Amino acid sequence: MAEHPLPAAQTCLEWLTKMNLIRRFEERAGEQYTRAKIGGFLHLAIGEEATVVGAVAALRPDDYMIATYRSHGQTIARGSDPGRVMAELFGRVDGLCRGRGGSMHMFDLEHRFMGGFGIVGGNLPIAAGFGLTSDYLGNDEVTLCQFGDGASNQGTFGETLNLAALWSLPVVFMVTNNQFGMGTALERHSAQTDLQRKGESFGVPGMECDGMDVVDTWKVTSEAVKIAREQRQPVLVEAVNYRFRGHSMADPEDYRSEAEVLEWSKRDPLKTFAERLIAEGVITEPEREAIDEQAMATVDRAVEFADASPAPEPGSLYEDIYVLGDQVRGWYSTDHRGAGVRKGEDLS
Amino acid sequence: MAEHPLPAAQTCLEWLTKMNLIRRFEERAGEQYTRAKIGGFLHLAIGEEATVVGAVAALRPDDYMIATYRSHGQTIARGSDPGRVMAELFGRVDGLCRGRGGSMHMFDLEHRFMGGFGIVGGNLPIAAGFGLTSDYLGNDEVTLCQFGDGASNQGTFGETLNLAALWSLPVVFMVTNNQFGMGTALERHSAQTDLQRKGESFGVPGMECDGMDVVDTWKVTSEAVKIAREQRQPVLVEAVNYRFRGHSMADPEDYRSEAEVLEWSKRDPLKTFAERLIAEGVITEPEREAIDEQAMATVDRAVEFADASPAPEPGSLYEDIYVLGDQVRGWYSTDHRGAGVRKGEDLS
Amino acid sequence: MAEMRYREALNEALAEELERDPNVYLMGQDIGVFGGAFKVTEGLLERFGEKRVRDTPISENTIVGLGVGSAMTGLRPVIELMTINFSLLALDQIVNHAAHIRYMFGGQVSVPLVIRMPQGAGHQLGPTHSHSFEALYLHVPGLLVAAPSTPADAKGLLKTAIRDDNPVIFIEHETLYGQRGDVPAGPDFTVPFGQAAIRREGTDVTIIGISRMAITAGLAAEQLAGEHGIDAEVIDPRTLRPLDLDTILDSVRKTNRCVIVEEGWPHGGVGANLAALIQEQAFDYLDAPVGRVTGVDAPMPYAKNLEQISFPHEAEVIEAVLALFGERSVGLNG
Amino acid sequence: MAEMRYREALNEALAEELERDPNVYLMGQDIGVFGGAFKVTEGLLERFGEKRVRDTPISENTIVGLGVGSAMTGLRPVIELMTINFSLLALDQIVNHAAHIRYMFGGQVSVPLVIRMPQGAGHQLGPTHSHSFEALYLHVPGLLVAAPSTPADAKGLLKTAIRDDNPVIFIEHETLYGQRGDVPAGPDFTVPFGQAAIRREGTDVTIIGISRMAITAGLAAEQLAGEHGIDAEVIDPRTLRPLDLDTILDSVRKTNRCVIVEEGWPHGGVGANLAALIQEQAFDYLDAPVGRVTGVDAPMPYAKNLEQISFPHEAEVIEAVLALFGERSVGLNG
Ligand SMILES: Cc1ncc(C[n+]2csc(CCOP(=O)(O)OP(=O)(O)O)c2C)c(N)n1
Ligand SMILES: Cc1ncc(C[n+]2csc(CCOP(=O)(O)OP(=O)(O)O)c2C)c(N)n1
Ligand SMILES: [Mg+2]
Ligand SMILES: [Mg+2]
Repeated sequence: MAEHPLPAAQTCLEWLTKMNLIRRFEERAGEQYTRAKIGGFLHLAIGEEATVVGAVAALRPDDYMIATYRSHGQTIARGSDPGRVMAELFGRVDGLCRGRGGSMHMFDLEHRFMGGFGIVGGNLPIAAGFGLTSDYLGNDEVTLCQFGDGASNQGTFGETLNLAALWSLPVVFMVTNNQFGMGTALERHSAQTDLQRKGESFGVPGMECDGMDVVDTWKVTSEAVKIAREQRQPVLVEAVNYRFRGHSMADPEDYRSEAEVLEWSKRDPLKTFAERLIAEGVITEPEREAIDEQAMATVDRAVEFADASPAPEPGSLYEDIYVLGDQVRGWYSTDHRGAGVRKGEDLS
Repeated sequence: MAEHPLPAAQTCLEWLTKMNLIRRFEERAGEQYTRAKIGGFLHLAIGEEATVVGAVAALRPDDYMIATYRSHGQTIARGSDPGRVMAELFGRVDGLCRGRGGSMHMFDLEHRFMGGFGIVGGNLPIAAGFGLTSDYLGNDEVTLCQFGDGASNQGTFGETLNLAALWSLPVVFMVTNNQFGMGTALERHSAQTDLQRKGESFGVPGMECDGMDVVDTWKVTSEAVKIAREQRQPVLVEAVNYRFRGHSMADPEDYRSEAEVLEWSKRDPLKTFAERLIAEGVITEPEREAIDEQAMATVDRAVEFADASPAPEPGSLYEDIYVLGDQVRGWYSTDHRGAGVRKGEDLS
Repeated sequence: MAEMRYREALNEALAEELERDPNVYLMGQDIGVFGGAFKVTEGLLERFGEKRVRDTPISENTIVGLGVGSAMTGLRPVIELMTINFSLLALDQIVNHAAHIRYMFGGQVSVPLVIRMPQGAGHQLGPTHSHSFEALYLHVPGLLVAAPSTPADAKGLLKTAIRDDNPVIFIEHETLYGQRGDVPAGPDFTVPFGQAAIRREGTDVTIIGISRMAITAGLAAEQLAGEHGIDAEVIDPRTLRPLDLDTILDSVRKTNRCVIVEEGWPHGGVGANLAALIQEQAFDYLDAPVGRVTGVDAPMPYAKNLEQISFPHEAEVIEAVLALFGERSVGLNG
Repeated sequence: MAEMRYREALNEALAEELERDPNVYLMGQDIGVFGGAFKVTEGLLERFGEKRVRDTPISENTIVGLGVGSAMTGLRPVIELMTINFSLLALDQIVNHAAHIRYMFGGQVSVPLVIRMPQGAGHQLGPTHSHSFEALYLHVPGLLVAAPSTPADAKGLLKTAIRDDNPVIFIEHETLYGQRGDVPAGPDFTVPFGQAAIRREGTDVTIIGISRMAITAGLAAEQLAGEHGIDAEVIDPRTLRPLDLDTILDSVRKTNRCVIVEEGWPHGGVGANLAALIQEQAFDYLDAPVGRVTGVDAPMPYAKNLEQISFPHEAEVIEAVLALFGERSVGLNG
């Protein structure tokens, strides 16, 4: 991939700021996890910030974005308040999902970040559904669906690509090839390792971008989004990148060598982009430091916000299971709160 | 596809005899269905006999064959007694599956006809499992898995092709493209209509054969089987054919024109093969008639056999749910036979 | 009132709702050009066009997921899965997404989705095509589950399902499609969820019939009255989530005896759930254990004679009711 | 006897059976190089090689189907699904094929397949990762279902499962992997299916605990004895298919009271099934309705405080038992 000229200074600054914020946010989330402020699984995408920010940069605010259980960055990049993302990680009431979803299930309707899906491959059909809505309503919105190299082996991959192609749905499928599905290396899980070609069976054209380079990711994704928007058809984009951390916090990483990680870390997307901006005179070193300090401060505030947010009320446990209305007023349940049956309508 | 020279006369005769028998068998099954001797769904493959017989001819007796709910022909071609196939259709105790499976679920372990699967796409993973066994045990058996054009849209298609390629499993996947999944035409259900290319995403090479020509089907399948057997890798073969009857017995066939059916019926695989054998002097017209009479007689006997076979004993209802043994002696159940719980061990 | 078949009542419900709300659309295998495997959607493609009536490839899990995605963003999909058997392929999308998205995303979106599918035995479709799966779906919080047994309920409940903002599992029955019955006229007719129908009033025993078994229960009740002098109350819950337990308990408190009739497997079936609830809530009113009449604990065999003894008929319901009037404690292997 | 963790007991069972029978092989996501998401298979790839310990792509439905095919032709696959949540993707192959192939093909083949998978809440994994699905599997004829709660049972039942010729759903629990317990030594130790374990003898009430809840039930029983003078008998059914109903009924006929504790959803859960069976078979012996303590009827929330109140602890078990000794009929919304 050729190195592209930089976009406008303002844009570069914005991207660097976002990538920097996401990096610092995730580092801090990792820390908070070790302090048991965060529970469950925490999948960090450190090393994948260019893929996140470059891809999101190719979207309009009214486009839909959907991703996986590894999507703190996507949520923030789409515009969610980092405090609310952190509060979600803390399982607090001010979390984006009221503490219901946690790290794996972020969602922000306002910014059309449509989740955060814990089932590998489960988000592809849903992305096609967004595309169908846009098509049905005659809008020119595009849906960007990110998923992993491992997810490309799920049945939903073939089913969804076929349907999207058949029905001309405006969806960009982006496989973020970070070389592993958990501890299983690409060549041990996928017969086709050139993932941009994995849409061929379904007539879905493929493209590849350097997922370690925010400019290339943005360029290629923009092209794909343009095709989807204007030609009303799905496109598959492979973003080649690498995660620097373990799959989740509990990963001893025995499946890869330190040398390999080191090699890839030379291409750290945040570092290389910042260096390029400095080298090309877009920013100065002190400006870069200021950006980083600002990121740290934002993350500090996010942690403070999350910490100050209360845990959800126990009484909220039964809220939002159903939309209650005239027809459906409630339901019955027996549960651990002791013998006896409870009527849902009495609870909400 | 170029017309291939005919194989040895004996072989030709055998194929014609089989195709003829299958045709007459299915016609008779259709008749018996309208007389309510057969219940459930009856999916006839009239028009697809060349695909069936040509493909089976490419196999050794110890190879595995697996197909769909449309597989009377496959069962017979593999060597099952037509009487037992008909008895299965009649739901009788001498049916291949003791009357448990019916038309959609044929099975004959002795002839390694491994079913008869009612779930569209459900047989592909199972075929890969046979391939795994052969590989694991170090045998050079090959598995031939037939499924429809419609089935190629199921998630199991992509999942299985990927796995078979990744693990180098000796499986020939044959998509029998009869132009429709029920009433949905190929181009309305599959974005990729050149089905031999539908393995590309998974690096599985494709071939096409004329499924209306038994010789071509045999040639191409033999080549695929050879690759699978010797190179230990999966191959995808598209057999292009056409079903002359409705999807099942209750199909008004509004989704296609009579003209289209007529056009295809000019290529009737039984008729064209017989005519060629006569034209090339392999058989004479009277011999052809004798073959047909013999087929009719076999089918007559099959119907007689089926009709004479008793319905399964009511007491057999609970047999074969489990392999009972030392560890698992039975189970509990309540059922329609009246109030109270029954212990499985008392029933078997 | 107009007399029509169950199939026609469903067709009318679909047509009326397609007419009423431009964001309602139908999707499923062979529902368009073919008119539906059971002809429920016949004529709708011609009337509403390809945008509203969509034939899909055979990709159950993705069809449901696609429906979920479109429901999250403003449409109101009504999906037909050809039969409930194939819904196992889509269970991940149904449970992990359709049922839970609203909850896990903190109430930011809803999933107004209907999945229609027929179930049941009787047509000799054998082991892969004859399941009854009410029990599987009523287990899942976040879903609503309807199982109409009459043309009127078929129409009225389907319209309610389509208008409701929750994901609804709408279970039809293959052998009911041809049944006729009176259906109230007019596009405003709906049947609310969570209201059981008392099909027959009675004082001696409560018989609860699920899906088609509501009809079997009704026939059994007539025989019990005529031949045994037992006056049975017959209840069709109509929806299993929400469940109208009040009506059931009121009846059992009056009759003091209860039998539940269902077509599915006994272990962990609908009957088990209702029996557990009833004995919890009406223990002191019960003169005998709550009885269950279920399909047999076996895959569904193809052979006609075996299939027929694999699901309940009137005779077994009568036997179960009579047992409640015999010895109070029904013996093991009784 | 050796003390070991539940995880180690499972590992030992797998190693011994791999050793014993060359046709036993393991397959699953990240069970090899990674050593298993919960480290159950650690070291087995190194010891038995890639042929016997196979890392798979993320393709649940096909992995199970592949296992079924290989089981039909002579191998004995032991599949690990990373958690039970993902088994919904494979349910078609599990029900329509693994469970029914033997029956529908007239007994010509068997499917000696084990599917191991952990379930349960407690680690804040949220709505898509915390399901408990015993109820779903016990519903299906053709399957066997085990749910061990101790290291000894984990090992003994897993060995039995691998040696059995039927498809076995083997349900582990995420929060039990680190639990220690004594395990009888030697490769011949097995635990038979269909034999419940009486964890504590008692005369006043029978508490039945499923999977991890057997432990919660035991702890509650100690408190009941110490603080309330109630002598509870605690039963762990260990396998839900086959079910050792005799042991359960003998106990209930002695204690006259019963509470079932499970982690899953209440509607159509294990508890419902057992309550239905018990009231059917021991109606005259019951002094109070069979009680149930279950997970709440909601998706599993992530927040720690909400998660903790979403599944049963000792306090709720005690409350439910005390209720049986209070008013006999427990009121609605009581
Ligand atoms: C259906 C399903 N199967 C298995 C898992 C467990 N799991 C979580 S992440 C993961 C690996 C996914 O790899 P990939 O798609 O490459 O995404 P990455 O984690 O590398 O971003 C697995 C197997 C799951 N969450 N869902
Ligand atoms: C999972 C599943 N979905 C739907 C069906 C209903 N069904 C039976 S056959 C069929 C069409 C299959 O078409 P194709 O694969 O082309 O095979 P053909 O019938 O043409 O031989 C459908 C939709 C089914 N049996 N299984
Ligand atoms: Mg990856
Ligand atoms: Mg076809």
